[in-house]
Amino acid sequence: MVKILYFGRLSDRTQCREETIDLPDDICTINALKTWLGQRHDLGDALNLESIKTMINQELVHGNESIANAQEIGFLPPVGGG
Amino acid sequence: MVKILYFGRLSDRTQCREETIDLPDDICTINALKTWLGQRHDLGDALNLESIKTMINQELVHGNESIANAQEIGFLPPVGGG
Amino acid sequence: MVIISATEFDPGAHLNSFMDASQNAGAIASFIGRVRGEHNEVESLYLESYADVTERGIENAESEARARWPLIDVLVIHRIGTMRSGDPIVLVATASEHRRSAFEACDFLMDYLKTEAIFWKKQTTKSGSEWVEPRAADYQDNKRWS
Amino acid sequence: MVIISATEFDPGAHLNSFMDASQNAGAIASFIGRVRGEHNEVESLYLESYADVTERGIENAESEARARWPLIDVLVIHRIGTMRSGDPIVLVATASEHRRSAFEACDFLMDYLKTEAIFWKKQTTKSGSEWVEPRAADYQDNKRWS
Repeated sequence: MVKILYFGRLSDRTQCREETIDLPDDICTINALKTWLGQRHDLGDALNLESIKTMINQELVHGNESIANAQEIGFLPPVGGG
Repeated sequence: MVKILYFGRLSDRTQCREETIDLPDDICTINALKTWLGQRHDLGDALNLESIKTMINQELVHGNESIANAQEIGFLPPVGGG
Repeated sequence: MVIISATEFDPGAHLNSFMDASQNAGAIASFIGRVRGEHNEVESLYLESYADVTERGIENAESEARARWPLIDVLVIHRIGTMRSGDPIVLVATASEHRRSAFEACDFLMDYLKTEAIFWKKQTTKSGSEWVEPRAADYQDNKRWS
Repeated sequence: MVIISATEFDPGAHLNSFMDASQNAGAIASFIGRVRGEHNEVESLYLESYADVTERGIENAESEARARWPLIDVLVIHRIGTMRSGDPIVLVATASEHRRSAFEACDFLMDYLKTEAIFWKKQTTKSGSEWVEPRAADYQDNKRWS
């Protein structure tokens, strides 16, 4: 089971801010996960945009990392507060 | 009658912050006044230092101005607040 | 100290407490950002954070500010949730012995908050809602420190 | 607005009132200067002004700030009289639509107050009293604007 978090405008597309999923066995990297979630929520390439950052267990990752040890995966659009 | 104001460290020297004086008739310019007040309060050249600014009727003056129309003359050492 | 607050906060009261806690600081700079009227078009602003990740990020920025400037204390309060026109969004206060350090560190932290802090901002006007991302000017400001 | 105050003032309360009065300002920068402990050596600080002349000078600086930056409002409160360690000496607050203007104008006004405003400052420590004039660093800061 892995918790997936969608922030900012991504949650408008997925219609949810988080979901906990039992992933199929063959979804074991970030890229595979993005494709799988893209189909599940009809997101087009929304998760694949360069501006979307990915965090595994609250740490930023850059390439096509393994998600074998992921309890929490977050997808983060460009940020900005203040 | 003219009101003379001594600010900051000048008032330590004169032992007063202000005084209202009936000046002798021959004291009619800033330089003459400085010399006269210097003697009156035993100020040495304290009023003649370049760092001391002079205001006549609350306006800054630079040279050896006439004090004919002066109601108030202030002597201001270097300023600084905050 | 970093506070992420889901409820409205009182900037003046927090600033006074901050001053009381750092009596040796002669210089306190602060910045308050709040929901603008934009000619009364903005009806509400919603801010979302990523829990501890957001807080840790701001704490790191605070550490960086403390490494760059001789600071006595730092306070960052940032709202999340729904805010209305006039509500405070952020307060940054920096206490130092000297004013230049206090000003620069405050400015630096605001640049971090505007461009790198992990918040998402949704603005609701009469014509609908949209997520707002940093302006080019914000990124430009932030580059001053690198 | 410029206030020369002979009695202690509450910076947080004044800042909150200032914010209430300029609802359209998204950005409020402020600076508070107060009597430092200097390792508890300063027993008191005495500030003297030249009545209206001091106030007019600060009002002119406020006008100059408003001419240079798009400001919505400006508040300067400056103490005179005798103060003790921890007492606020000065509060400068600037309200603008954008943060860079607010910061710069606040910084500019503090430079004016430190080097050009008509105040004289006498510091009393265990070893006696002395009049304090601006530090070289203050004059240097002030030159940034000319």
